[in-house]
Amino acid sequence: MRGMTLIVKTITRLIVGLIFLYGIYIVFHGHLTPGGGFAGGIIIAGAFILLVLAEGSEELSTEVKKWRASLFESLGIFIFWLLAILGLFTGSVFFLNLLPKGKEYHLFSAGIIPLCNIGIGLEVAAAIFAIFITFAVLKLGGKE
Amino acid sequence: MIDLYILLIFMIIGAIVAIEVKDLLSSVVAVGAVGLGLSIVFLILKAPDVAITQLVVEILCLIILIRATLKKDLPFSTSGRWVLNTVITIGFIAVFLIAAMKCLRELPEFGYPTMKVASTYLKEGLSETGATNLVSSVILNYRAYDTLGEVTVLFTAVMGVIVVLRKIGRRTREKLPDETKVTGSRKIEEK
Amino acid sequence: MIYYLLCMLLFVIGLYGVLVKRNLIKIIIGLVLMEYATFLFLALVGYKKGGTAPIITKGFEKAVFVDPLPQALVLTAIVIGLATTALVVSIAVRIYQRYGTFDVKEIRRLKE
Amino acid sequence: MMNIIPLFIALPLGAAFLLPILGYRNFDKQKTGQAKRAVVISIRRRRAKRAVILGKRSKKVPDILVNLITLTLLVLSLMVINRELMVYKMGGWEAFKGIPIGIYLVLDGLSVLMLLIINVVGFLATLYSVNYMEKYTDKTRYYTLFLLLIAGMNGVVLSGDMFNLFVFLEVAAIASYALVAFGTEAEELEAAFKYQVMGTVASGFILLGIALLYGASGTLNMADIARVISQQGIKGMVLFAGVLFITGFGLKAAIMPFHAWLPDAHPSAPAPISAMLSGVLIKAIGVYALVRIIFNVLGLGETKSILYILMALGTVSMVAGALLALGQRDFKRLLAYSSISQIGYIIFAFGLGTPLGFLGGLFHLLNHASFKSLLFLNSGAVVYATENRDLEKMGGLLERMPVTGATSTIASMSISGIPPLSGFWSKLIIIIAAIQAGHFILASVAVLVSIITLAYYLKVQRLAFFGKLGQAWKKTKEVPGLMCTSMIILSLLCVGLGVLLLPGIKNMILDPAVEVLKNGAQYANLILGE
Repeated sequence: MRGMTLIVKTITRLIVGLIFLYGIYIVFHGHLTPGGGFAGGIIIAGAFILLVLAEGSEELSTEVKKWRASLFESLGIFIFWLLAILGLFTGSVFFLNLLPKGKEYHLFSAGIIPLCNIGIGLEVAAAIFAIFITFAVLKLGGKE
Repeated sequence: MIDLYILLIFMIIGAIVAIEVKDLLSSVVAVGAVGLGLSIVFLILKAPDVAITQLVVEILCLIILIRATLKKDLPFSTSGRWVLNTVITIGFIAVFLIAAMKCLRELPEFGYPTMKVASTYLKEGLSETGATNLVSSVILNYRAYDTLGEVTVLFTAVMGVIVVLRKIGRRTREKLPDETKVTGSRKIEEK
Repeated sequence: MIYYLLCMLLFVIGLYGVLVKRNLIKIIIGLVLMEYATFLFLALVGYKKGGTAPIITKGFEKAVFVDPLPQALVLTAIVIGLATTALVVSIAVRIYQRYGTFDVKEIRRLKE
Repeated sequence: MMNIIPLFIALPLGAAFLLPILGYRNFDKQKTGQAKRAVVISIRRRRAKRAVILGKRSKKVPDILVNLITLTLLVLSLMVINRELMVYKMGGWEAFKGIPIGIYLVLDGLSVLMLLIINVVGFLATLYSVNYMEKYTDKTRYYTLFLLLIAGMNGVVLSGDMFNLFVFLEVAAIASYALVAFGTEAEELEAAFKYQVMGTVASGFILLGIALLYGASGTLNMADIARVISQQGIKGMVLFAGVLFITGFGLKAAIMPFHAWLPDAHPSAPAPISAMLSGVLIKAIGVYALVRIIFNVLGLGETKSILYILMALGTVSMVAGALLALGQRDFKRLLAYSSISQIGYIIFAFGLGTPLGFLGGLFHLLNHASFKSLLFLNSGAVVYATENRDLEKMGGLLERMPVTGATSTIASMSISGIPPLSGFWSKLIIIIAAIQAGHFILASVAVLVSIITLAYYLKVQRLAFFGKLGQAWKKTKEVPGLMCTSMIILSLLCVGLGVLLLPGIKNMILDPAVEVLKNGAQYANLILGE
């Protein structure tokens, strides 16, 4: 995929950080406001996708990118899985919300919910980016 | 709720356009319109979480679909429909709609859900989970196991996409790259 | 009742696209429309008249809320739908690479 | 003891999430190894070399890890045989005023039977894959998808919640779509596309049915839905949802009018996956889920119209599958059509609605898993050794491949119902049950189909393994040891499964499963308490 014009590139560089921050905000406040791991993760992935679309994918070593996205995806989902079986290790049930609930309406509350959101956010962002980059490097030729 | 009617009819028209229009790119764009309409419907139905997710997922779906259809020699969708097939399908659909109409009468009236389980979530949710976003408390606490499954589905799909789109799938005797060719054929001989 | 019926109509339009159209992308679009209809149905089932979004704000703890459970289900179903769409598009793209077309009539085995 | 239940899902999932990280290590080492060799600093070069060597050695790690995991699952599933009904409340959410608010996992007789089938065949298929999958690239991702498939199926059979069942059904289904397309040849891609379109339509129907039930009852727990349905008469809704579920799960199980994807999809997959799909998947996410929902949740076990629909669908797929199989030349395609026919037997037996019918259906389900997966593994072995699937071009392979030939003969005899083997007993029970229920014509149809089955398997044996050895196959050799091992174990199962009907053993595995179906809507009271 080729990159776009200078105007697009400049503006992209300006706003991509803001989009990224917004995604992180959505992920972290999932238990207080609408949003959460999924929406936030996709927004974070959107920041990267915008970057690739504007700059073009030829200069990137996409093979490495793909593997790295896949790695982060595995890590994110592994975090979530660990949180799930944490309950088993402490001798009770799967998916127990074992952290203290904290004070209502505060960022650090609701036990493992924010942590789960972070794991999901990482997984979803990496997953969406992996899907995108795999499609982006593909050459849509005619018959082989 | 007149706005809901308008949006639903807009979505149905969009769907018909998406199915019937010849140009593939236009049809993908029409699907995008339906998806964005759906996102607004979710807002009207007081589901902001779902609306946000639908919005971002819709954009992503569009990117993927447009990537698939963007090609200079765009093949126009041929309408090669056979009369018999269409008649059978429409007959089936008519039967389906009539049966659905009968059964939908037994649903509680629109706007008055039964909320057998959900009333517990509403009453106890904040004190039991500590999350003020009740949807979040449902997906990550009461039904967190579903969410594990959902994340797994996404993970599976990414694995699937990478697997399906890799360059060489099968090691046949001819297609082997040079260095593995030697070992590969040796392996076959050993057996 | 009418809302439910309109929603069923959307489902049926998607089904029609899948069964009758002879183009891979059109078939995928039909699938996407069917998914949308089921999401919509779930959201409609959970709506409560006069309710607000199920997010508690200070001072409004006792407000009337809509049903949060179908919303959670729709969230899950949306992500599943995205996953399905991504995979099916990747297969379609790969078929396009082999045959240079999305038309079912040109593709040997998909002819019925 | 209770904590065994989530392990069935957590173990394969954890391993599946871990495998790509291991794969990344290999990739990283190779990449840096190649890149840094250009840099002349000697220390780095040495390290890079070592990294490459390490990378080669750690290629075996996924093989060992995956086999260990599936072996553990097999042991776990043997441990849960003959236990009391267990209900596992996810996250420790107890019922609130008698209404279950969390997700329940339920382990009863029927789930135990399905767990056994899934994990036995799963273990043998992974054992077989170690050598077989050398023919394909990207083995690590193959294992990941395989484990996800197993986790999805375990999740489906253990779930006690409608929506949760749907989610895990999708995990298994999406993994299977990707696995069918694993070779990325034209034929495989087309089959996978057709399979996925049909599968997604089926999922749409199922989700719509679940949404309807939620709208009517306000709950998602299967037991709770069953209770609501028996308390308030929502007849029309239940029938409509029943038809939706029969369409949806019928598509997943490839019952006759919905079978179009199966003869393409099953032969296209790699052989161990064909064995999993035909032997297990269509039963776990098709037949099992259908039977569980129709009989236990919707309580339609007494409704004549639904039973007649099931019987009609079963008979049609039984007959048509067998007739279509008769005309096939492709080894794997013939097996796929035969699967449709045998699934027809199972659905027919459940449609009878009598305890003996349930027994026959469940026993045939178990047997079919053993011999059909064995036959697919055999066909894989033949393809592995000869790169050929056309029956007419084979011949006399028994001479060169004694293990494959012998095991496939056993499986063929079992599937066509030759007396001492397990297939005979299950067919006998189904036919007796049909006569008992007064369906003489259908019983004779079942006998007739059995004879046709014998005919086409005789054809397979005659063309492929007996007769004169073809000129091209003089140098063919038997497949490697691990592949032979899993085929031999499966053939022993084919011979020995008849044991399950002996009085002492029958009430350990088969009777509890029949009991579950016989209880029908009583299911609710067993799980929620009176």
